[in-house]
Amino acid sequence: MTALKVAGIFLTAFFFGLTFEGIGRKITARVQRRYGPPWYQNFIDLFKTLSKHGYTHGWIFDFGVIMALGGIIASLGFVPVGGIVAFPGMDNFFVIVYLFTIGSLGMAMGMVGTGNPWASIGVARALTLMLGYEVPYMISIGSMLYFYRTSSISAIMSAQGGDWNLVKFPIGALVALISLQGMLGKEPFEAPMAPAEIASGPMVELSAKYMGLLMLMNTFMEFAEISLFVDLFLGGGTYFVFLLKYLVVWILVVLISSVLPRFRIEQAVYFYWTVPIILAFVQVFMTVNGFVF
Amino acid sequence: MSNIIYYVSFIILGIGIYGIVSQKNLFKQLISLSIIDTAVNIFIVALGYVEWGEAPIYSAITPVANFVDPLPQALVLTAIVIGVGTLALGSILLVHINEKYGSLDPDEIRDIREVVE
Amino acid sequence: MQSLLLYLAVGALVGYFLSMINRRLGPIVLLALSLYGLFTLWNMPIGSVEGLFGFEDILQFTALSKYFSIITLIVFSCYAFFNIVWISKAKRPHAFSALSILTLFGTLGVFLTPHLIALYIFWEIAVVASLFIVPMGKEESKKATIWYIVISSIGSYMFLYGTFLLYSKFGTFNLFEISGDIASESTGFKWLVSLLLLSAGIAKSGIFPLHVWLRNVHGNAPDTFSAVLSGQLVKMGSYIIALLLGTFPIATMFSQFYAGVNIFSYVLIWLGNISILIGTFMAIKQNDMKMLMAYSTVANGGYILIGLALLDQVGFAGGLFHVINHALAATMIFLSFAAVVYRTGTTKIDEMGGLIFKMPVTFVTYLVGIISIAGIPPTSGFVSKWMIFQSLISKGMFVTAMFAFVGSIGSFLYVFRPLAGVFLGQLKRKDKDVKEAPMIMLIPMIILVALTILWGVFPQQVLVWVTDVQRQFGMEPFKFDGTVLYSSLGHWDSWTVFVMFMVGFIIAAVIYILMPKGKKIPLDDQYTSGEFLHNFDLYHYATKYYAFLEREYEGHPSFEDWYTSIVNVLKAIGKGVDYFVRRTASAYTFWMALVLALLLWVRW
Amino acid sequence: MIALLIAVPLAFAFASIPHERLGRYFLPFVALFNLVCLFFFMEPGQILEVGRWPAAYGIALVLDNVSYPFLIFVNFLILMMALSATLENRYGTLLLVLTAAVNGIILTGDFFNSFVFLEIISVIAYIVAAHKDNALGAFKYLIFGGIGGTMYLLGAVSVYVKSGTLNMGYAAFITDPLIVPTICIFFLITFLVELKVLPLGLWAPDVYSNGSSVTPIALGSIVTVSLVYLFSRIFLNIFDLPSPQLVGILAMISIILAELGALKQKSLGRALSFATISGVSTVVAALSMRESEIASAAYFYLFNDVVSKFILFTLFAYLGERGFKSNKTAGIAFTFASLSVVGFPMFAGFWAKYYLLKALFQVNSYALPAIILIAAVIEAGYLIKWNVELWYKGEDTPKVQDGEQDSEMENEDDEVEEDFIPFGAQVVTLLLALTLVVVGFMPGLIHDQTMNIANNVLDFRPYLDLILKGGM
Repeated sequence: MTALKVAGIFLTAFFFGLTFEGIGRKITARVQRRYGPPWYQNFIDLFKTLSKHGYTHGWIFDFGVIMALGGIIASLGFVPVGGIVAFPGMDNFFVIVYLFTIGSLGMAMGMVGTGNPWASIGVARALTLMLGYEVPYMISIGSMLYFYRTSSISAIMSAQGGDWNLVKFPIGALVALISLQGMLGKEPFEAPMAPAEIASGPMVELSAKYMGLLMLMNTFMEFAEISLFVDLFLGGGTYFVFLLKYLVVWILVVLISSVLPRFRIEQAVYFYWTVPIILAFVQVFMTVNGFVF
Repeated sequence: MSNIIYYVSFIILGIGIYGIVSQKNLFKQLISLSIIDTAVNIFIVALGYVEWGEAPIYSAITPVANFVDPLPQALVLTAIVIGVGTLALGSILLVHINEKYGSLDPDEIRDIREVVE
Repeated sequence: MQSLLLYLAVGALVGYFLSMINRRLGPIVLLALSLYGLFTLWNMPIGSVEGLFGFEDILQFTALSKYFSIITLIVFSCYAFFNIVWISKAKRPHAFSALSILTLFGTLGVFLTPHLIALYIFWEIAVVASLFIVPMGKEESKKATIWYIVISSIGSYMFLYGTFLLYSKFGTFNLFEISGDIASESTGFKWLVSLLLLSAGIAKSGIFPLHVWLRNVHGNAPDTFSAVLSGQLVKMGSYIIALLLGTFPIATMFSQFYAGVNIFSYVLIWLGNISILIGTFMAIKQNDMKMLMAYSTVANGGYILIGLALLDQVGFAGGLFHVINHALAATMIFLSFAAVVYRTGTTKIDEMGGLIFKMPVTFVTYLVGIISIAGIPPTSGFVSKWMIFQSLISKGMFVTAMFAFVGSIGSFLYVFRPLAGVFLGQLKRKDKDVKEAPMIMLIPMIILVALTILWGVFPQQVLVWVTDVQRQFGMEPFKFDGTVLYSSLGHWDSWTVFVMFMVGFIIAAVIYILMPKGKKIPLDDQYTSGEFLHNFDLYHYATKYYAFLEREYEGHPSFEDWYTSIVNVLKAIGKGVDYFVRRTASAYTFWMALVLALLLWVRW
Repeated sequence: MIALLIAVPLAFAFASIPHERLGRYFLPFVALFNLVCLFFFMEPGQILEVGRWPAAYGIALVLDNVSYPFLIFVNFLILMMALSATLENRYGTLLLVLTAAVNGIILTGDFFNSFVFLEIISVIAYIVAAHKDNALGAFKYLIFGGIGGTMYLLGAVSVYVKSGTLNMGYAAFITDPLIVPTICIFFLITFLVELKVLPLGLWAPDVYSNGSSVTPIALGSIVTVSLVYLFSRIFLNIFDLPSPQLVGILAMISIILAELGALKQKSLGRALSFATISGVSTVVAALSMRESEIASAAYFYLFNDVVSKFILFTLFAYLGERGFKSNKTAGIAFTFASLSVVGFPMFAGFWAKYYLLKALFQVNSYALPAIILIAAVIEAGYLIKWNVELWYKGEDTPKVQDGEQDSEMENEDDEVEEDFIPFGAQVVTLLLALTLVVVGFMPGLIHDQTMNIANNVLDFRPYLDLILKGGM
């Protein structure tokens, strides 16, 4: 049963993740007054890249790519997708957050293993940005864990009932949303990739199959991160309700990213450590003292 | 009246201390030390003095006499010897210092030493 | 225990003379003794009491002793094993081996006795023995030695003062006998004694005001000895902290402050917070890989202190668990560094690069080590971090949690720096002929890797030790069932996580294998933005890796400088004294004498 | 019989005058003779009335439970020095006289007699201080010491004037208690000068750091021990220490200032001199508490300090700052001694500090332990620095920096060639280092003795009974 659920989560992430990404590209294009690719463009991209012969820079490069995808897949299995909860009770928030980092570490390792300094710079920036967004994010989520006396995602999801945490913890939700923007690497927190600035950063040496695998990883990662947000703040819901909520959040993220410019990396960190952290502590103060709506 | 000798010794002591404190020249310091010695010796002898006392020598003339205390005098004799020894030793040291640095002024000596170091 | 300590004491001499015959014999003696010790202490029942040198009942084998001795002996076995080859590069092999054995003797003694004076003696033996190993390192290690001895002395003498304070009150040096009565003393006394005793631990484990020695000492000590310093000697400090916090009834001694945490623990937790902050951010900016890990030790010392000071079911267990994690990880990392230095001869990150293809096993050791330091599953590092986080969140201590998060995420940054700079990237031309470290060096590293992963997936064995300690201190033991770990905020299963990890990895691997194979190209076949490059040594991004972040806190205060300036002030006073000494017997001295005489005259 | 301890050295001193070189060969045998006498033919509880004058009128030499161990220790030190030091012509004679004077000052039970011995010691000390062309330092000592001697004379005479006797026991017994503190202040100033408590001990660093193998040992070890004995005799046994708190505070300031002075020093000799000041100040501070346990610990501390400094100064005299590369044995002795000074376990120094702290805490004295430990931190800092520097000297110094340094290094190398440690000094330092280790494992050896001294020194009655032969 667990295996089936896990498979279900993977398939959902695969199909809807890629679909929504395609929709996102379309929306961005439209905001920028372009026509944009079709919604299934990402499927085409993925299969095309996967089917080509690429170039590899040695075993650490290969290993890094596999580790990146494997780590993300592993953590995705723990994320509840609407009604589908593969490991009830065991979907501990910290386990998921730290499992994610395996994927990130794998990617970072593989990309730096190419020996291209652009990749190194990109990874350094990505890690620095992580130092920015993770802290307020974890604090604001932490206040929810404290309130519900559980760190299981599914338990929090079901404990919300009709009242979304978005309403109960508005400031926390805002902080999480800002952090989400950074996690997804969307503008204004796009410095780690920055195609025009550091030649796409970590991806600079990727070709064919490797590019495809990392695209897949990126999709899964986005899916898991937004799912977490939906589960924690929007009450999850049944499968299709969940996807609807997911789509709304995704479109919001895409819209924000499509109109904003890019922060320099230190500006981003500075920003995260001032506004969202203060907001997160406001939320914590409210939660600890019982001001939960 | 008999106390006057104490005052004298203290004044000499004061002169000695003043000498050590104020004089830069090492030899003058040594002399000041000697002065202090002398002052103390005078003081000690004075302590043993008895009003209208006589020399503490037993003889047929003085079977029962008003003797001064003989012990301080003996002590002072010893102290004087030691004082002289110290003075002599100090002078020799000063000769050595003068040979080495060519001066007995501590400031000049210090300058020379610092150059050496 | 008695016989073990005796063997070690004798072993130090034997090791010295045997290494005169062949320098490799010294480490072998140490290895044999460590393995023997591991075997004896592993099988020794908790609660054994023995005498030593005619002192009755001076050695007591508690659960805490067992836990820390096992950590120590594991670290020392690996260190000794590694040294069998490495010793050929040691400057004074005989003294090095003998002092290593003596260090083990001292630290084991510390763990085995509750008698505070005996503990102090063993403590100082360990300090002195390690003290004379440190200057066998790099050029600057001579200066580092001074840092080491001064900071260590500050800690241990404060400990001694506290010990005697206790003695003057209770008339005994046995810690366990004192612990019952101390709660009824005055508040000031309790504060004073607790802080004095703990300061030895604080100095040794590199907690904030006394953390400055770690960078110098770990960074400059002989390469393998840094592993012992960071993996083991620092844990002596954690032992003192755990012992005192566990033995003293801290909870009833001090008033509650916040969320069931008493004020004293709170002070300690704040020291831990600051250590994490300093350790993390200073580690991020180091270019010397050993110094980087030294600051990491500061940060991890902070974690351990926070965990222990929480003094609850989950947090205390987390702190204890973190001790073994960090011990193993730091040993692994420093041993892998030692292997790198053995081959390349430098510790500067930006003087190396691309060693992964030359030294793959060393790289894997380092990788697993940093995964454990960063607290990523499936290594054992995650288990303890999870426990500490759970405890912090469940108590609602969000400020501390913030520091813990910063330290945790910051650790990704700093551990990645040597990874990228030393092992990944372009291979330097001068390192073209570098070979993998010798087999003997690799074996202990592989053992440590295996242990870290084993205890990450199956943490039961360590948890049994940890919960034994908790039971002995009368705490509610941490709850676990097989590989499932429980806290008040829910549970997780390390085995499931591992299985999922493997599943994900297999899926990825299958996709990878199914798809067309890539063509292998050399590292200098690169996207170079259209430039033609002659020197790929320069095409390696390692200098000022986090320049953009470092810039943000460039003007930070440096405690090293502050302490140096304090010493300078002291020296200035000393210079004043010396000024008077160098004058002739003249005015001031005599006025001084006269004033003195006057003071004496009026009889105070 | 007791008088032999004084008479024999003096006799040999005179005998050696015509033959300059003989003195230094006499010295070890005389010291050995004294030791043998002490061990086999004498025991505590003897008194000798010089010239058969009854004690209260004449000079009495007293060998009691306090002076006996001190005599053994001092003669042992003299023997060691005789074996280890390089004695030039006439120095043998001088040191023979010193032996006589030191034995005399420990034995005598008469104030004026002790003054005479003190002055003899001082005069010899000035000469010894001038060793190695150090006349300036010696002159400074002479001025300080001269004043100190005068003060002692004033004190002794005051005692006589007020009590009518110079006998230590009897004078203390009958002197008006109101006037005693005033008299004691005269003595105290002498002791502060001679024991180098800092504002008055400013002469010491210049004298001790002259690099001689005789000066610091004769003055810092032998003379210091005998004066500590006299200090305890006068202030612990027969009189009360005037304003003990003030003395204690003064000594504590002295400890800290001396350590800071040592911290600053760039030359080992001066650093060691300051360390000596600090060590003796600790003893004075502890003795000023007038408590038997503390006094016992203070004597233990003195033992450790004197023996360790003996080693350190001797090795400094022979090796300078040239490092132990060519002489590992010396290095080990040096390291052991410095570890013992700092008070690391396994050495005598640890037990000295242990007993001292324990005794101090028992009487609820908290300031001095703190001072001692702070001093130990500073001491650890600079002594370990010197150890590390000397052990690793010339190992990884950069080869060529500039011409000047180069030539300096060459000079050093040349000196190493000439410079060796005499066999006697090697054996002695190693032996003493081993003593420190043995005492470190068996502190009872010394502690029983010091306990015995301390118990006796704080009890005036037995001394009075002994010196007056059971009462008037």
